[in-house]
Amino acid sequence: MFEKVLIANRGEIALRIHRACREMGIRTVAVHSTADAEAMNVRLADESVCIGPPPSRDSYLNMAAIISAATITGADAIHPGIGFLSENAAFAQMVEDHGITFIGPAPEHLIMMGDKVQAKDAAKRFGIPVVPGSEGEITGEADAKRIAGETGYPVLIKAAAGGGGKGMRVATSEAELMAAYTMARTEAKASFGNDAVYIEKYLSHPRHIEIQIIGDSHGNVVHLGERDCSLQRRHQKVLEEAPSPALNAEQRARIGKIAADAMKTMGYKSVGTIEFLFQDGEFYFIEMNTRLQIEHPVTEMITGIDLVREQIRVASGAPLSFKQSDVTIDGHAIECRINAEDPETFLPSPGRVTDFHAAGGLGVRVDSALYSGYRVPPNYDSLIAKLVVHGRTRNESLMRLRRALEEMVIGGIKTNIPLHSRLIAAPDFINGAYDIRWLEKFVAET
Amino acid sequence: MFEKVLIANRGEIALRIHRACREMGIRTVAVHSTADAEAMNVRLADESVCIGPPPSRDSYLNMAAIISAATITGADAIHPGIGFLSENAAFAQMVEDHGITFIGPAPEHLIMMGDKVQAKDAAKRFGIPVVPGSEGEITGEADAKRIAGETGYPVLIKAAAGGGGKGMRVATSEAELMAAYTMARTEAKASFGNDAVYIEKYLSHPRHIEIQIIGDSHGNVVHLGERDCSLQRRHQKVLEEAPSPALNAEQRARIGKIAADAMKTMGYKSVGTIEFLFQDGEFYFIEMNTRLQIEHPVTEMITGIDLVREQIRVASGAPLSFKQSDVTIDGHAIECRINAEDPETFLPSPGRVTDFHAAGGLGVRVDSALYSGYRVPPNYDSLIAKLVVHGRTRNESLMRLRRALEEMVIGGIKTNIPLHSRLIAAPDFINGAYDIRWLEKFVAET
Amino acid sequence: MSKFDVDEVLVRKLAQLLKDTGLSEIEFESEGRRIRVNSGRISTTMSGSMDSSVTQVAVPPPPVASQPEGPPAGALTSPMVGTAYLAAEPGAQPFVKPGDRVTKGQTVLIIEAMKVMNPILAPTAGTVREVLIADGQPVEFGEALMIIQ
Amino acid sequence: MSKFDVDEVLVRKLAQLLKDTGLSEIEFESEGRRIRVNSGRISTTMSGSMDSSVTQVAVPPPPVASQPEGPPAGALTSPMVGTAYLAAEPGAQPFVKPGDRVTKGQTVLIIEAMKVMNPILAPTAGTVREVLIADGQPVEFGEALMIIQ
Repeated sequence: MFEKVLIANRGEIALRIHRACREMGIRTVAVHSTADAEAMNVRLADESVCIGPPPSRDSYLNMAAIISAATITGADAIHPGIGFLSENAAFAQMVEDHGITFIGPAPEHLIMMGDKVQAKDAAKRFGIPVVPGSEGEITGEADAKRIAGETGYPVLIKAAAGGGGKGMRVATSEAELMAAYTMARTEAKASFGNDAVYIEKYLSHPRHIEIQIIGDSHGNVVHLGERDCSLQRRHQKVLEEAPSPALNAEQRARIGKIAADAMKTMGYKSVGTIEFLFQDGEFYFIEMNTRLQIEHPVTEMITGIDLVREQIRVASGAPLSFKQSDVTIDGHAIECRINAEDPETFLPSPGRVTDFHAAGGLGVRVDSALYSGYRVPPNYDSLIAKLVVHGRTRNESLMRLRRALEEMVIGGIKTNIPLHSRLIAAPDFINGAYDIRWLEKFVAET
Repeated sequence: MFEKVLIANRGEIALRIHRACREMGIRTVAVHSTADAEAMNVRLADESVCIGPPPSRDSYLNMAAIISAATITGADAIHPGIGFLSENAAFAQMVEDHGITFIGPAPEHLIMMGDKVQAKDAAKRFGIPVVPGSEGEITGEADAKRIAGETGYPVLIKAAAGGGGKGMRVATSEAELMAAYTMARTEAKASFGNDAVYIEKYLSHPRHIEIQIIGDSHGNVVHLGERDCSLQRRHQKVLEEAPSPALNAEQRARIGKIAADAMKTMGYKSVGTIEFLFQDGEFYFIEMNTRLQIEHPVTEMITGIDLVREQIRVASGAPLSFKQSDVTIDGHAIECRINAEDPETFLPSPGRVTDFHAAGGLGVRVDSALYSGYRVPPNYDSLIAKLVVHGRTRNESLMRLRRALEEMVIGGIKTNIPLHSRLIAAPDFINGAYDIRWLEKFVAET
Repeated sequence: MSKFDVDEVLVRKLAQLLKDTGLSEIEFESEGRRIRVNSGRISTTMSGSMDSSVTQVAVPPPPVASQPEGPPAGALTSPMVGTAYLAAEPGAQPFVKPGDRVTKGQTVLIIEAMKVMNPILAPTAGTVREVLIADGQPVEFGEALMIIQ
Repeated sequence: MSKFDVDEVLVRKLAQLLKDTGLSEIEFESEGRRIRVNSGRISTTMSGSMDSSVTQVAVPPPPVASQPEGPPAGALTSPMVGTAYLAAEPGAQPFVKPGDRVTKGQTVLIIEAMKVMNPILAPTAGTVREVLIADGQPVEFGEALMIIQ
């Protein structure tokens, strides 16, 4: 097992990883920008190294600085966390080249799943159902017309290098196709410096269902059931729950096995998530995240498995501590992402947190690096806390979430707690009757 | 189910009960003394009533004020919490006489278990193993000599009305017996206005093991395994864990069945705890607590059962929501009682809490009514927070507890957090090798 | 945190004190609030610029939980939890009404607790300035019932 | 918390004390409460400096998270994370030592990062006042290396 792990991230996820390391008796190194000198994970770490100024490109994306920090502190592994360099194959390779373990999948798997077109091809090869559409990049207008016709309208035009909704356009008929095709390419070029786009079937009322998997370096892969992340705004997840109110045991077992078998074939050896659109009983591959997910606690609450601990164990070469038959889904869990933003306008609200009081008691978990007096820097994303509840039934966890939201106090800055309170009181949500477009409508209407 | 419950208690346990009520959709009434006007449970309650000045006898022990508060607010049930009036049969009766449900056992069971001699007789009748000794009150010096002789030295002389270690004396030989007998009687008279004492076998290295049971009004009784509460100072529990490192599955099943069967015979219909001394594989009845226990979260963490929710359900006449066969023990849990006291001198340390930051993350639960700026009043006991951790193994929860204690911040007052940190680092504790006298020695030596 | 405002009554009282005592200045601080009144009498003897001022400095209060206001002066507070009645029986004349003079020990209202009627007596002789509760209203311990001065 | 109000009796008592003793000012503080009375008499004798009635009140600082100290004046801070070397190779003469004059752009030390030796140049001409790190010491971004003035 590792002696010392460098955590190349910030905020609540850096703290989450620190906690796992402390509980495994592993010493931690926090790296931070000058803006995060007072962060809780920095204060709690065994050692800390300032790696650069506030802008991410000069600090949390500064590979040289991070690897130098690992060298001077003698860390034997680097955990990249979520975002930043976590899916950067070049970084993973550089880390390994310096004789340090990268706590994540092999670089080739980061490359494979990092490009949407490659990823879709791989998914098909491994027997994962995909959204029908173009085999790869659209070669031109004629090609676009033909494929859209075969796929059947409405169709979605998507940037190959895309993400976060950039370079995405819907065409409901051939009349709209060309305009959408051109706009998508222009946006793709602007956002990713690459105007390659592809076409796929557009689903009108899908849910976002993702399967958590974990593999080790001994060929074992296990799936830990799904998470329902359909509640999104601008393609950002807002609230996640598991099990999904829309899946039955047969569907769960089927898609779980497909995902796990695919990862076995692929030889995947870390935590990962395969995201699907789910509509009318069918699953369609969206993409694979070759890293930990922000919403991983939802799965931890219903399986009792510490995903970060297990991720570190397998990275050290240890085999998985459980088999598929050991995994049981117990009760129901919900996570609210609490952001430093205006609940009406969604504008970021950085600044000093005058009061922080976390909800407590039975079945409540708060993952947050906030403390009273902490300044939320304006340089990074607005996620400041994750409120997670667990109950024996979905209704029990809904009731628990309601009372936990009443107890949360975050003073001095605006947060989206009021949005969550309204959201969980909405009949559609209480009935589990929502798709990936529901939240946008809800926000627009209320 | 109840519409509105009055919570006749204060501090973290009042908040614990409020949470259970909120999650069941039951409205809450907080009653409080003038010293607790700013308490968190008062702020969160649907309604609050000030029932008197700071001294408990005028507020939290003021039956008339509490019942009047229930009357004017239209509460249909009263939860007495822990301590104060929770085991007061006269109060329970008075509540019922006013057509309000007392959330607890029947008054006759409060009476039966409220007197040590009666309780021991009852335990024997119900087949619960007791410490050998006098059948009842010692009638005089000759009687004392004879019984001590039959029981075998060392013997313990105990006040019949006793508790908290008052009126307790050990005699290791007949030479010491008379002095001990006289002292115990004098102390008993002084402390309880009743000099009745009895004699029992003195155990040299017992553990304190208690069995959690719950019954309903339909004749069902289930046990939820044990808690090991051997770590005590001045007969006050400091840290509790479950399962006990000292029990095996056979012993657990045996004593659990004995306890549950006894409660069935007795017709007990609420939560309750039967406390035992455990030495050399044998259990000896100490007493029964006919109420919720402070350390109930330890059992909740390993069984996944919300004891307060279930206690309220059965009080409303509903049957238990689970059978004995549904109860499974999952992993290991430990609770640290965090007191506002000097960790060296154990002197109370009331006052203003300048900073409060609860530990968070996976497997950590904090039950506390503290908040930054709250004033811990000097009028009541010093328990201010319960830090509870759960892990898949005892070692996992020990590691988790260590890192959680590192994260807890309680500023402005002294707490016993440093004692807990030292305690969990002690090899004997890590090995689970401790009895009810271990902590006193540990404190004296370090 | 309370609104930033000057207690006019207090200032007038201090001004009167300055006049009566011939003091030039009184400064008083308590619980993070500070007030200073200056008669400016000094400044008349010299450069008239100096502030003949009233300054109330709001020192940021320590982040303690806001305490409830104490009862008003002359307030009769409830000694128990219960239901307050202003008359001996429904429809009867109230024991007292604003403006009435009361003698010490006179019953001014009744509080019912646990089906027992408890007469509440005037603590001092005086005039009933205000009745703060309605007939049949539930009251808690320490709640202000009426003002007798 | 007691209502914010002045003890009138106390003020009158202090005023009397001023008169009797001929003092110009009495300030009294106890348990977070403070009172100061000033007769203004002093001004008649002295050039009317108002500061006889000016008092500093320590306002508690807001509870912000303590910020890290900035680097000292003239400090050369590290532009990168790495290992600092004061000489070109083990055993060689250091690039500079305290007291040396340096020209702008002169190499004053080396920081090794990712097996690359990065020369660190003097930002300005001046004198090396102090070398703040040891040879072979790991340094983080923004860490003060030496002072050149």
